[in-house]
Amino acid sequence: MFKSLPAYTKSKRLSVKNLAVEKQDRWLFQNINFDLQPKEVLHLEGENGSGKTTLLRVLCGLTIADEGDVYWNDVSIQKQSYDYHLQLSYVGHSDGIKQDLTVVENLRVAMVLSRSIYKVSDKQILGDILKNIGLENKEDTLAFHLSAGQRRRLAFARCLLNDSALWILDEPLTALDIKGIAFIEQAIQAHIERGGLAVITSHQPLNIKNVRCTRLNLSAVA
Amino acid sequence: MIMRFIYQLGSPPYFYALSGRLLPWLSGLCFILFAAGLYGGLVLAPADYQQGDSFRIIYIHVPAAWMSLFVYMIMAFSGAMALIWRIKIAEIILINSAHIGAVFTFLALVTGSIWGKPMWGTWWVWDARLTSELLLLFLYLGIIALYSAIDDKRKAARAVAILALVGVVNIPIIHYSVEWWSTLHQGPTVTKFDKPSIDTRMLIPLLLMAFAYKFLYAIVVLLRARNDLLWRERRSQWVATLFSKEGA
Amino acid sequence: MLQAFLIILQRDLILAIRHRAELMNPMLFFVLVVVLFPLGIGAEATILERIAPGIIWIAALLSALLSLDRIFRTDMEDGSLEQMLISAQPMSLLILAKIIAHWIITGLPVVLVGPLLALFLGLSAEGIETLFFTLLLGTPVLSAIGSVGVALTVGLRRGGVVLSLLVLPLYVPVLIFASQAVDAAAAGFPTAAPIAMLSALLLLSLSLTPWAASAALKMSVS
Amino acid sequence: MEAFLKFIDMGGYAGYVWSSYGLALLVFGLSIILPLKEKRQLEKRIRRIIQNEKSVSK
Repeated sequence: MFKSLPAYTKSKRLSVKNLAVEKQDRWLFQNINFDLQPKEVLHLEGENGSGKTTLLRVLCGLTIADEGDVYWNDVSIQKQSYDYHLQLSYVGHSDGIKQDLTVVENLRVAMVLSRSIYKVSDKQILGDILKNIGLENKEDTLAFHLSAGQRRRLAFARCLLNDSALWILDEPLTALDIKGIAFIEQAIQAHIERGGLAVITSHQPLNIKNVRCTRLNLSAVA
Repeated sequence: MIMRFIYQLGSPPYFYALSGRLLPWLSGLCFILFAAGLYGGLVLAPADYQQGDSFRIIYIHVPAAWMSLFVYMIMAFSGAMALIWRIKIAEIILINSAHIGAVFTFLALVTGSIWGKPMWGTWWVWDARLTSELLLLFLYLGIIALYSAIDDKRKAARAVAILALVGVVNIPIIHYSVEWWSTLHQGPTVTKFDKPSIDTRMLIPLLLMAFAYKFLYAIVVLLRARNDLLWRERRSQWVATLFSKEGA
Repeated sequence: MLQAFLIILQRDLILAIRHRAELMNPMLFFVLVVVLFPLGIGAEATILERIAPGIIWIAALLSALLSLDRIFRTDMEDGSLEQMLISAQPMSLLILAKIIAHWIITGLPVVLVGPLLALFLGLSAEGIETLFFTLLLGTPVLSAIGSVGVALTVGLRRGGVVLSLLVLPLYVPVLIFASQAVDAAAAGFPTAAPIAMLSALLLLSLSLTPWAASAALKMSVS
Repeated sequence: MEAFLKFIDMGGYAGYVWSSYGLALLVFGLSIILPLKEKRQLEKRIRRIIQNEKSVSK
């Protein structure tokens, strides 16, 4: 499935200038600068509490930085939140899965919210996606009955629903078995090869080949 | 030009310095206004021909009632500024107005009730003005409660700004509904201030007191805002230089 | 956009139906509060008839207040709210859907049961008819105004008391216009004015509160 | 003296009038004094913070 997809048409630069966030009256991080081009991965590192999740949320526009700003193709994301969110897929710490909805219902909500390129009623696509994330034959299972790893993969499926050029992933590999990890690494690889951008936090090393991967260690910056 | 002034005012060190220079003048003016207003109201103004000397409560009650609304308007206005332009000073003025606003509202309520006792014979009448004032007090208390419930003070300021704006849309509606409710139930109530013509000797002290209250409000807000600002910016350079200049 | 509105509405209704036990609670609470009044005041028919509109409306306010939390609380906890905020759909529209879903779940039962309880309190036929209309117009306002209150307090550990302090004063106009309309109807007076005011409140709150709630949620989530 | 007593008596409404004015004095006084007191404490705390940071940087 990954091989056949065409390159992204709307890949742009994600840049960050002088970003600083204050928490409880002290700087969580200061002076964060980077410039992420298409086909690049930014791997955020740092100890627990160094502000990785906060930085990701700032990149999503969920948290507003105390200083500095985030730019999508040199325009502040605050000024183009609609266009930016159309290009963004975010898998956060809490996975945004409703336990009391079935797998398909969860996917449908996600599709509508992200203005998916696929039709909600297109059973074939839904089947393909489920097969990809290893949840075939689980369409009508409540998310409550899924294992932690399966739920994580379901959350990750949001990245595949839309032609979003920017993936922001918070610890995408936790709770996954070897097969799951391999799948997500493949998906990221394909995403990057199509000209996508990704910002990832992960305690485990990511096994992605032939990709320019910048590392940013927040503990070092603090 | 005005925008530039607002932005300049929005810078904490500038605001701190300016307010420090303004405070003595404000205090002096406030004191003079209070002295004149009180003398005029308690001594010069003649007793009311119906209410006797009890009408002198007007000089405490009415300006407090005016201020209770005025302060809320200021809060809503600075709330809008804080949300739209993210001006720190607007946030600070908004939050530090809440307590003194609640104090004015409380004062208006209690003095209204004290005044009601000789006039109506009971401490509390479900009169439209008093009831609206009571609800306004709850709006103020809600703002204070919300602000103190949120730990992150910048977040709390934004929450309070939104709440103040929601409140300001609601105040006229609440006021109108209460007015309507009270006329339905009690017929026309004893309206205290709708005299056909109030004696100028009575009116002038009232206006003086109203101005004195406004200055008092400004003083209290500035005092509180300066404290707030100092604490928020305690790690900044300008606070450090301020304290080293004092040499203590 | 309509699709987004409908899918959130559908989603919230499905979630409510899957928690059938909880679904009944606000309505039971409503009935219970109404039943308490004759027990506390005495079963004298003239008094009960006189205060029936007030009792039913106060009970409706309290049961709305009790159930408000569910508009956003669970969505906040499982991360669904983040996904809505960064979705490519207007947040205020999604909130409007959630307000309406909340009304269908908690308000509509009250609209249907309220007139029945009024019958037991001895309200006249004209009064009951007007009560039904005021409930129909007024209860959505409760959900709408409440959504702003919840949006402001949803991130707090103990937001319950603060929520009621914020919301109840804002409910006063609804209470006044609605119970006065029923009073007037029971006494044989025209009710056009308060009913018109209630309709105006309904339109105003449905058009303005989603914006305020959306701004408040952005604050709460950050 | 008599005029003064008459003034204090407020035409028989002394209790009402003076309790209103007294309450106003009390709440306004508190509104001014509390921030001033707070300021003194704040200054102490900030001095301590600044001193601490100086000693750390040395």
